[in-house]
Amino acid sequence: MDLDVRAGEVHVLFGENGAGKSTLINIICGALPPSSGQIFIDGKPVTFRSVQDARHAGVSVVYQEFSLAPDMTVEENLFLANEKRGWSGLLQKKAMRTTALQHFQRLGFHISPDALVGSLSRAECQMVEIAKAALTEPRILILDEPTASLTEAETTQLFELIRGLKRSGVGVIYISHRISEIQQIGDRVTVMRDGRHIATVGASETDRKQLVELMTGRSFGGFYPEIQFSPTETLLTVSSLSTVNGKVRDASLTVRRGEIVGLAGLVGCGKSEIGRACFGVEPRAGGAIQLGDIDLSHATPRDFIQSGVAYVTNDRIHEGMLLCRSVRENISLASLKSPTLLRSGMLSRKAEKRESFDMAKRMSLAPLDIERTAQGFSGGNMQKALLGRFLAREPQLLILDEPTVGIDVNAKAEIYAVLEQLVSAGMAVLLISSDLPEVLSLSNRVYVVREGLIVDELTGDKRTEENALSGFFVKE
Amino acid sequence: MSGVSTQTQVAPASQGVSWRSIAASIGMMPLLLLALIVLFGLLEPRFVSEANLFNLTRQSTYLIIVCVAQFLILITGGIDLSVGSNVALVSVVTATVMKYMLGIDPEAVSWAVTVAIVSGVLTGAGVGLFNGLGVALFRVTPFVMTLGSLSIASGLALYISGGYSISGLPEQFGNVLAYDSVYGIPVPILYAAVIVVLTYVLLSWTRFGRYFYAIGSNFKAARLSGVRTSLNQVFAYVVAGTIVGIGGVLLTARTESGEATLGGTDLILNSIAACLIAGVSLTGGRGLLRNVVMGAIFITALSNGMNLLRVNSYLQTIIIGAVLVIAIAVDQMRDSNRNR
Amino acid sequence: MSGVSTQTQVAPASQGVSWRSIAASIGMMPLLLLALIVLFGLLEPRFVSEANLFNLTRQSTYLIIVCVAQFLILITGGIDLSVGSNVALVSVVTATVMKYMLGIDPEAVSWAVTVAIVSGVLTGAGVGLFNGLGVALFRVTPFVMTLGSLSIASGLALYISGGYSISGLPEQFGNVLAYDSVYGIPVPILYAAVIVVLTYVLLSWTRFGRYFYAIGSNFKAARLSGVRTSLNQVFAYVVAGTIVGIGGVLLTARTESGEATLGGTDLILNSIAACLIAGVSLTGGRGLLRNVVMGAIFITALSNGMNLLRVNSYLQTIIIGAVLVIAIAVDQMRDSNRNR
Amino acid sequence: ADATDNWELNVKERTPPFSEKGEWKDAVYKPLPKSDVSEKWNICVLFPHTKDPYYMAMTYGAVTEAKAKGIALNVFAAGGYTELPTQISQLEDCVSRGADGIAMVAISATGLNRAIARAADQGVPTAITGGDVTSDRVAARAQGNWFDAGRMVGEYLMKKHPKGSDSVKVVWLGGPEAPRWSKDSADGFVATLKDVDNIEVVKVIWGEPSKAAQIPLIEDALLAYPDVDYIGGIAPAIEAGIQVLKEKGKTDIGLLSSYTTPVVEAGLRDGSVEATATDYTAAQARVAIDQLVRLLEEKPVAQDVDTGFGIIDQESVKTHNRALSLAPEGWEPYFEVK
Ligand SMILES: Nc1ncnc2c1ncn2[C@@H]1O[C@H](COP(=O)(O)OP(=O)(O)OP(=O)(O)O)[C@@H](O)[C@H]1O
Ligand SMILES: Nc1ncnc2c1ncn2[C@@H]1O[C@H](COP(=O)(O)OP(=O)(O)OP(=O)(O)O)[C@@H](O)[C@H]1O
Ligand SMILES: [Mg+2]
Ligand SMILES: [Mg+2]
Repeated sequence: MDLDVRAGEVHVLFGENGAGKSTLINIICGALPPSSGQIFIDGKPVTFRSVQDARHAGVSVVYQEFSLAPDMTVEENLFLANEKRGWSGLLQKKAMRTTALQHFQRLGFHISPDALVGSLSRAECQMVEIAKAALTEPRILILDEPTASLTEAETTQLFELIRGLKRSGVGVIYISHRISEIQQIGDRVTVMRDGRHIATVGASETDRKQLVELMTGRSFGGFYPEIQFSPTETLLTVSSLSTVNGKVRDASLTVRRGEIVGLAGLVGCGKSEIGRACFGVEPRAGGAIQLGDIDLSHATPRDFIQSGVAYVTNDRIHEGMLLCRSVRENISLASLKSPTLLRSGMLSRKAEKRESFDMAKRMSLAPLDIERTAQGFSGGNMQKALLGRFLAREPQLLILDEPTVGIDVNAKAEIYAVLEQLVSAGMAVLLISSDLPEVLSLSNRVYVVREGLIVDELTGDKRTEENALSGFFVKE
Repeated sequence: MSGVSTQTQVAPASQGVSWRSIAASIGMMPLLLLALIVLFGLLEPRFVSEANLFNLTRQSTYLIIVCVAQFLILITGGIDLSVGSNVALVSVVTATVMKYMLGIDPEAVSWAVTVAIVSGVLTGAGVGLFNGLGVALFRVTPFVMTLGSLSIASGLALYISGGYSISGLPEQFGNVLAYDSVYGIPVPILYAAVIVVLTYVLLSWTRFGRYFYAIGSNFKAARLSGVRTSLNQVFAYVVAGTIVGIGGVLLTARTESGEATLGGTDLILNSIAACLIAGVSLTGGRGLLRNVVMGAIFITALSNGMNLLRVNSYLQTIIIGAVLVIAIAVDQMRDSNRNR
Repeated sequence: MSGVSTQTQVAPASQGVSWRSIAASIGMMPLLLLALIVLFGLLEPRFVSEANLFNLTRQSTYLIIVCVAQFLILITGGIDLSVGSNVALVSVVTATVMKYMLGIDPEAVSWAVTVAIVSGVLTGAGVGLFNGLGVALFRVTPFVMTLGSLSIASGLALYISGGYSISGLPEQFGNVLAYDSVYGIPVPILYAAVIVVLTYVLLSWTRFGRYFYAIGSNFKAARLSGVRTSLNQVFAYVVAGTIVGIGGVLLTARTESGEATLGGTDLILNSIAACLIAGVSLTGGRGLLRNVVMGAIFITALSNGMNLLRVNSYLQTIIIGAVLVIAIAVDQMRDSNRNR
Repeated sequence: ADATDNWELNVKERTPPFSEKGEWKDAVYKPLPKSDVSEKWNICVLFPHTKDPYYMAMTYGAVTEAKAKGIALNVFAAGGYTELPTQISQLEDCVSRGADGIAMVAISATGLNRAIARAADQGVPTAITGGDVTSDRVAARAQGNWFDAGRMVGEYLMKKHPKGSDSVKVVWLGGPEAPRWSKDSADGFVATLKDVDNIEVVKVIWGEPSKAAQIPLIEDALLAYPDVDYIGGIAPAIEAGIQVLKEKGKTDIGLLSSYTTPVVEAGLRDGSVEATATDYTAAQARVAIDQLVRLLEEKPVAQDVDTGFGIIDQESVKTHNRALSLAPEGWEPYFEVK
């Protein structure tokens, strides 16, 4: 694997899930030792035995899996392993506070330094992670999917920051699965596959299609499928829903069989909470939820599952996968009570194996080894397995929260294909996503959410980025 | 980080089985046990004599039973510190009830024994229920909850027994539950075998096993997948408590007296140590029953063998500690080598 | 999450302080301790007598010291089961060295005492180092590692002492470390206070404290942020071991003899219970030193008060267990209410 | 063979042995001389634990007697009073390993009956030297009744404060609540003084039998019962009492121990302890080993021996035969005689 980064450029690393991007990053920053090969900085060979070494050499990283301690405050995390100390070795808390406030101001992030990281949303964590990496004024800044949970506004702000750093001569390595971003910010692109260098190309002279071909090694058709919707009767009816935590206020929406309904909005606008409330996870303060004729306003997640609702979380690590169990068990978990698997009170392990394998195949899981533990799979494949778990129950309504965060184009396309298939079979899908093009292209109708309120509904030709964005922000 | 890296993609149909993956799937426990038996067998031929193996199996039954219970709890991500005092309370209750029944009608021995056994097992289940409710409904961490019930149960056992051992239990009780043999196999081994088999079925062939593993592996995910987490947690603790109850009754039969001191700290620590050495994860979700059984035998055999070799008891303590640490350390290193 | 979200401080600029957030930031521990003192004070006026408060503070010093060590380990996501036998080993080593030195030169009392104290504290640190190396380098889980060293240290203590208490230590030793008073304050309290203050500084005003919390809160993140996790883990265990060593030496001075039975299971369980009741998380990363100190006082006061009230010992056992469970359950409920 | 090989002990012997109706007669127990031992017998000794001076004294008695007789002996510790199952297993292990005889301090009075019977069935005699085992298959007994330990301390008090003199108050620190010995000695003490008007046992306090655990109990007791005149109880409590009283400068409270340890004995010598009962711990073990050897050699044997208790006070400590109760100072414990 070869990679060179020039001062003042944004070098994009691009590749499928599991291509080895994060692993490469971990080697560059000293978290993992290389088996062979060399790293040079300013032409001089360096060896990093620890993250600390790399940091002294000016390498700092925004990790894909955040390097934040949830029980500590934002400020403590910001300065972790980089504390300001006085002559006595004691911490200079005042100085750190001042720096933290200035730093956030410069970055335009609105986060209290005193907040516990554990209480922040994923997006806010992402901001803290970025702020932390930028704090040390690095010479090489590595960003591993920094925008995975950010929406347009934050992303724009981040890009401003990156451009600023570029001007001051910082070399940036940027990893993203969002192709549009690559063209917006990238100078050169290195494509990786199976841990190998495939090609390095200029960002401006390569188009979307070429990139995807380089990445996957095969040609690729249209990215978003053109789904033909033929919605039938209304399945989910949410009226005047509000949640106890105030994140959702007076939300009303409907989802019909045979259509995908999207929820779009800024980070922290409460769209996740709408989805979670529609599954009984988020405590409800008022309003009603109906599935067909059944009233599910007071139902628990279990009731929802039994009435045919499935919810696929946006946090597959913490709320989704049984990491230390096999994929077989992961897929069958929600459907152990189905008559095919349960025979006179006992599990039919043969049937389970068969069903799980079929489902894995249908989701094109890779590798197709259902006895492997889930933690051995890449994020995209975990997502597929998770989706498989709920599809195995053949739900009527599928609630998807950020189903494609952090997964590669290939896997995305496969998931889209599955969605298309499901919808044509008459399933209702509620799709929550921060990836605006994705929601807009996939959904039949899109609700725009702002501060817990549903402010707009976009259908047909009105599903454009301009319309959505105008709904995101309060009109002055 | 277990056995993840074997890249062999075995589809269920394909029958290509690699030695490496077999080794990985067997784990360290059988090898460790084998090594121990070979070592002791060489050092002291009497270790592998029939009489000693007979003793060894019978001695290990009680630890095996308690380990199975501990294992169930560990799978769900909990820990049970109350196994020891649960045994004590069960023992005292069983003996007290038996004496009381015999006091009413000294002739009805079988009846008294039966009622006493049932009360004992129910007592165990009750302690389990108490733990389970605390953990599942009141969200007290298992460590604290079972630490509390450790205290409460042992206080109750002392209170009921007044500190005396309750003796004069009918012979029949000891015979049927501890000293008889069936086809040359001591009965406690049979009981332990039944418990192990039933637990195996529970864990591998019913939904509940899946749910226990799921809860321990990822509690939130289990809940979001429609698993009744609270109910299943309570169930796990009740099953574990029942098993401990059976163990307590069997121990009472073995000692033929109700003892408030039965099941001290050693039982707690040994039951946890046996599970850990068998590769059960303290964070839940991982572990194999058969390895746990071997772990319990390993721990019993270690001290049985050292007794045969006449190792000084102070030295025994030191060696047991060292073996525990070294076994786990080697397993870790093997593991991380494999992951490279 | 925890009731201990005491960390939610108010941003320096904003001066709007709500009662609710104050209550939340204080946490349950002070209230619990206050309630206990008021309750016992009403039931038994002697509880709040000067003499008893004097006793109480001195009795609690040893638990406080051990709790501080336990706390340091819990923060990093570990657990230290070896505190008890570490104390025993330290005690035996201190007394043996002192006797040996006095055997060489019976006149050089101060010298012998000094050397013995240093050896004792170093022994404690050594056990800590052993634990730390096992946990950090060999990746043995803290539970197993300290379970192993519990066994090893207690075997060693018995081996060295031969089961005897090693008495005949010079008066001076007992006086300076246990029985003297400075301005009416018994010296052990002063030592405990020094340890608490130094630990506070370590945790709140040096990098190491942050690293300990970070390691316990998210090990991987700490490593990726450039924290030398292994080094810091070892350091935490060594500091904890040293503190236990000091505690052991002070207890030896208090009993004026080296005892291999010092620090039994009670010390382990009480030290963990005090931390948990103080809101320290078993999974690491969370907890406040001052609450831990209060937790240790609480546990001591509970049994001191019951002793004064002449409560039966088995009832005491039951009550302690119940209080532990109820306190944590109430804290959990309060917490989940708050989170709604 | 050193001087301690020629010991003797005043005991009571019951004839016929083990019989409820048997008659207790005073006797002097003398060991079988080495010349009468024809074979290198192999004896197992089982103790609840070997972690305190009491069991050190037992161990000392057992191993020195074995050495004196030229037989093989092994001491096994179960690990504590909670480890009854372990002790049963150890007994079985001993039999299956081919031990010729077993001497033991039983953890439970009844819990080992079956195992003892099975040993007897295989021709392995068991001698009991503690634990009041109820089995009728026991081959020999050499133990005192712990009830007597409390009783003798009580009687010591009665003698010191005869009827009609000033009334005194005493607390008893009983140690662990479950083992037979601690329970019995507390019962003996309380029962002896129950009907004595001028001596009041204000409370029996239970607790872990370690010095560190007893210190706070005594401190609290001194507050809860500010007017006590005596503290009695297990040796660790008395050792703790020496400490606490010295620190508080209270010289008016007497300390009475229910058994002897080196520290208690030193306390007697320096005046900080008033009196202690002793069960002649070391001698008990020696008697038990001797009984076993006599049984194995088919020599005449006193099978049922009450080794009795004695009271040692500050006067008699100067003259009593220390080796009957305790291991000599500086004795290095060992647990195997080959
Ligand atoms: N500890 C590990 N043990 C075994 N395999 C691992 C380990 N960590 C990563 N891998 C494997 O290495 C490959 C590269 O993973 P890496 O995380 O670098 O991919 P990536 O390109 O960052 O993917 P993504 O886009 O999902 O972030 C994957 O196939 C992954 O399964
Ligand atoms: N467990 C929690 N406790 C308290 N607050 C929370 C919790 N989880 C999330 N929040 C808060 O809820 C807000 C919304 O977070 P969330 O990320 O779910 O929003 P969202 O609308 O789904 O946005 P997106 O999906 O784009 O990330 C955040 O500001 C966060 O602070
Ligand atoms: Mg990655
Ligand atoms: Mg969200």
